[in-house]
Amino acid sequence: MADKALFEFLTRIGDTTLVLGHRVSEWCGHAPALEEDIALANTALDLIGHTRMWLSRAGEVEGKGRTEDDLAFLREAHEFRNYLLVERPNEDFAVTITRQFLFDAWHRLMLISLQESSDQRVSEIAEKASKEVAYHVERSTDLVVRLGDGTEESHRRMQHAVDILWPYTGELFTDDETDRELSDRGIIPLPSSLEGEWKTHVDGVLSAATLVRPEREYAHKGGKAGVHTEHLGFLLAEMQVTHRAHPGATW
Amino acid sequence: MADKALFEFLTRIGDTTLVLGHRVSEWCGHAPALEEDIALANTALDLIGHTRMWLSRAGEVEGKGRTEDDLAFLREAHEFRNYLLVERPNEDFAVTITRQFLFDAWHRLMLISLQESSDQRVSEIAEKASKEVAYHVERSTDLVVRLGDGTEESHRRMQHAVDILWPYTGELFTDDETDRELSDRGIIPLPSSLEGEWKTHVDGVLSAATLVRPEREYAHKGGKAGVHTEHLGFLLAEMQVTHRAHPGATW
Amino acid sequence: DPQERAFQGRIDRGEKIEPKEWMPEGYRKTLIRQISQHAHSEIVGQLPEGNWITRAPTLERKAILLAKVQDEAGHGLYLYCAAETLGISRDEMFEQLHSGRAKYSSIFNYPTLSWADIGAIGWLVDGAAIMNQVPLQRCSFGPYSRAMIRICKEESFHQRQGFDIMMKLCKGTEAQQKMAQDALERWWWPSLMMFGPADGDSVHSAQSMAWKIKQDTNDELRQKFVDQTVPQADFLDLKVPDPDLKWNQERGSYDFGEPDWDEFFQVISGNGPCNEERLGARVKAWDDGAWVREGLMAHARKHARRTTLAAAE
Amino acid sequence: DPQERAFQGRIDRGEKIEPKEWMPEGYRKTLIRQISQHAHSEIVGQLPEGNWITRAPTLERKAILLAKVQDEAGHGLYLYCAAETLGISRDEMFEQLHSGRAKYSSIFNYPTLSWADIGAIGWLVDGAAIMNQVPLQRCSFGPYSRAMIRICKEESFHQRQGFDIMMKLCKGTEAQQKMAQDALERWWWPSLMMFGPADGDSVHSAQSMAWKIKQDTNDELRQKFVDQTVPQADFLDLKVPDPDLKWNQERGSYDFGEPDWDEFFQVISGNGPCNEERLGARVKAWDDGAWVREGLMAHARKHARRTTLAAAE
Repeated sequence: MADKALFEFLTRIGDTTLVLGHRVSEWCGHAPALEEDIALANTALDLIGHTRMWLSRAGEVEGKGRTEDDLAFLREAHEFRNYLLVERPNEDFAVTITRQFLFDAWHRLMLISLQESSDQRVSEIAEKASKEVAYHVERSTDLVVRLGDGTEESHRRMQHAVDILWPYTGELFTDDETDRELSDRGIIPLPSSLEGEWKTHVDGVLSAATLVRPEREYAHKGGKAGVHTEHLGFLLAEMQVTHRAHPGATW
Repeated sequence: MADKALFEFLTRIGDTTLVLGHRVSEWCGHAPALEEDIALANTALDLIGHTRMWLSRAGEVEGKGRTEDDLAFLREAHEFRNYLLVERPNEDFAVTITRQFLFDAWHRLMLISLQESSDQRVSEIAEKASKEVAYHVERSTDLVVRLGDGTEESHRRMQHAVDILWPYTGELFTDDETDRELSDRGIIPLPSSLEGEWKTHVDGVLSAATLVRPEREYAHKGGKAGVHTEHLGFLLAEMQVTHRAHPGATW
Repeated sequence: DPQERAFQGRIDRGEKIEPKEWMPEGYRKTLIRQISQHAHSEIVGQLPEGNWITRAPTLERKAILLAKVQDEAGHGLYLYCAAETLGISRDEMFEQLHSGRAKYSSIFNYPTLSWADIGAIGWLVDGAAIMNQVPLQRCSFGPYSRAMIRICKEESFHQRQGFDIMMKLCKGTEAQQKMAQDALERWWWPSLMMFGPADGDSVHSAQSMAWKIKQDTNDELRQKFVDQTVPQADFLDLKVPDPDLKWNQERGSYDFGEPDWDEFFQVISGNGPCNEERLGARVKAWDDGAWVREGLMAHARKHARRTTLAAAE
Repeated sequence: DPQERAFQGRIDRGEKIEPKEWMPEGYRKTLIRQISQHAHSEIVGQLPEGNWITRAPTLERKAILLAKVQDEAGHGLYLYCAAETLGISRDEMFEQLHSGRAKYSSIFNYPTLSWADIGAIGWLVDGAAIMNQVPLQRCSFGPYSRAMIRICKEESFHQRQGFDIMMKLCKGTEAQQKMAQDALERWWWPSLMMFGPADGDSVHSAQSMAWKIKQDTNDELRQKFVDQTVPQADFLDLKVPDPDLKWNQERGSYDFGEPDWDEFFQVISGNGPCNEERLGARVKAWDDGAWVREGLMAHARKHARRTTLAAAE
């Protein structure tokens, strides 16, 4: 393979936006307010747009002729490289928005850094995606603050969301061999290098939201290596069903 | 095709037990009491057992070499012939048990009648299945009575279940051309001929359960002709995913 | 009544009526009913299509469908705003929808059972909607007219996308072609019913036409739709499920069969395949979202109080 | 204490202790802890396997898996009954499970990620369980011993079914073989950890051995398991993920590497991949089922009252 490490990275980020886009799209027509229906659909749309760029590029880098759709619809769960955080179920609006916030804060920093990538295509995609993600982070930050510091119930739900999602954030900042190789080549930042700024941002927002960051240090890991939670298989069964039921068809 | 009408009937009954078996199996490990975990798994197991007999036979009758698994895992929603009642989601235990009761009461009568079928294989399968179904109907009848006439909450939930499921029972007693042909040939009873006895049984049980049969006469239809509810597609996506992801594999 | 006559005069001269201006109560009520019903249809209409977002067959189709459903929510928003100018709040309209007092287009009580249904909805349902809506761009009520101009542009875009889905299917595998034919068969009659009952059985019509809230009769629009759509079906090599359908050389139009009005009135009265599901989903979304709306309002109140306190220091 | 000495004498002679007979409090407590933990493991163990019932690749495999999960619930039932003879109720045991005070086998905190995991669980996890349980058939406490005899029979049936799944996969397509290898890699170490910490770090062991509640040490059982399983992996043409694994001619046994005990203690203390999911699912099932259990009890009370009234007439 032309560039195994780069392919790996491109599926990590592309699968992550794909899976999160799927989760967010599950809200369509079921959001707490009409404005939220629109905003959630818009976020999902942006993420699917990013996915198309990342996975198309992954297919090119791999050089086996796989398209964005081959990668999205014809791989099994263990071939997916998304972070575990984004496959967590929506549960309620609190979990959905908190997941989005924790992710957006990382996504923004990652994309800013990727704009400096030595790989031209990576930097171009990052630049395009950055504009939308700047808006995502603004929106989810705002909602976290307002719902954290809202009613007693909204506060309780938001704190619960932070508590259950927190153990899935550590994975965003782990470095492995692929990361180190690509970082040495100037293509991506070391994930661990983003942690400080992320924590500063998150801590500030949580504090404005009167929410408490959990003490617990334990981090679930595995997504980057294809070891997922039990949720991903069900998500993919649904996502891939139409494509798989009609092998070779065009749409 | 050797016997299109018979094939049609065999998929109607086989798909019905398959889909209901799937729904019931969704409870595994999540039932309200350990005894119910066991009983629900047992019911699902029986239904999947019946499915295997019906669909294997359907494949033989069709004469194109399709196996029970080809029929279960490689057809799309519009090719399924199950009644709509059995694809209704589990929701809570009240809906699950009420759905089971309304179905079991029909299933028992249908199988009793099919034991007299002029088609030897149909009558053999019906005889085998009858013994298990006699137990199913006893169990679901008993639970409907106990929960209908239990607490205020259990009564309320059971009445709600009867109300929302009732419009899906009418389809069990509709006759179409296939039914008329097979009935003329002595292979199956006319579905409509089972309605009287079914209603007597159901009315008796509902009354013992202090539950009220809804007045509403409207009946949802379509399952027998392959026009389903939106639920079936999702159910099949999950049911078929492993099989479809590995075309031609043996397990 | 001279005021009413003057009002009618303005309408007859083609003037637009604006929210703050005098209008007869009947005009206001009719518009509120019609605009809110239209808004509800956009909102409920998210559900049948939203049902296939997670199962779209390619990423591009997924993105297009997401954008479309987002547009529909946006249309809902314009329309609720237009209705609000008539003195009803969005929450009141929701309440009417959730309690079953307000209607939405009965077409959305049919299920989407395959990917082809997404094509068929774009092609037929949006096609019929546009047929209904184009004249509404000239509606006498200003805000409604302006909302419709914006909406119609997006709708015709959606319709082309729907037709494009159908084209791909009809040029595709045998299974895809069957899927397309099956979708046409299930959506054809419900689409014809979108224009409402036959003229003879239609209430509200005459007054609405005089007020230029409505400009064509149900049957006229239905005929237009058939005349436009049948050649498209021919082009797709799909068979319209109407044995009575044939070209009438004399009229320069298609003759076609009678929809099953029994089914129509059943669906309208709550007995469609998905009435309970659709309304149930909206009510659940609303109820489950109560804590979010309350949380946001509570925060806004706190924030306002803090700002006031800060200003007072 | 002569009573304790007499008790120990009976055990040493191989007599069975029955529920109504005198026993030391420590013996009773140890058994309650062990039997209920075992029962909880059967119940929680339904979840990882139940996760694949709806996605089983053939109807036959679906039926076999359903039967297996049903058996596990049945084992739970025998074991709760055996524990109840020691003076604790099933509801109390559930309460201990749900509050996190009682443990269940940590193996069930790992996810089932492919169909091969169902094979691997049958082969490895049931294999390890049988290794643990066979000696328990000779346990000094009668009800537990009898429950284990029944359970072991079914478990070895399950193990064969699991191995059969693995065989089919290993003779199957390349994707199936990879799936099998991947499952072995994920389940191997957790299976070795099922025998508990190394003998040096194991509490409770000496007393339990004297009481014949336990008959082999953790390390002895672990060695037995490795010696039995490695040749099976070879037969399947699968590679055990242990670089230190090799046949030791002298000992007539395999040498093998050290499990990651850090991970073990993490999982035990709540930080496994699925701890929250598993316990959460059981608590939810219990809470959601409260109205059912209350309904059934209310009916029973009404029924009893009616029967009494009828008898009094």
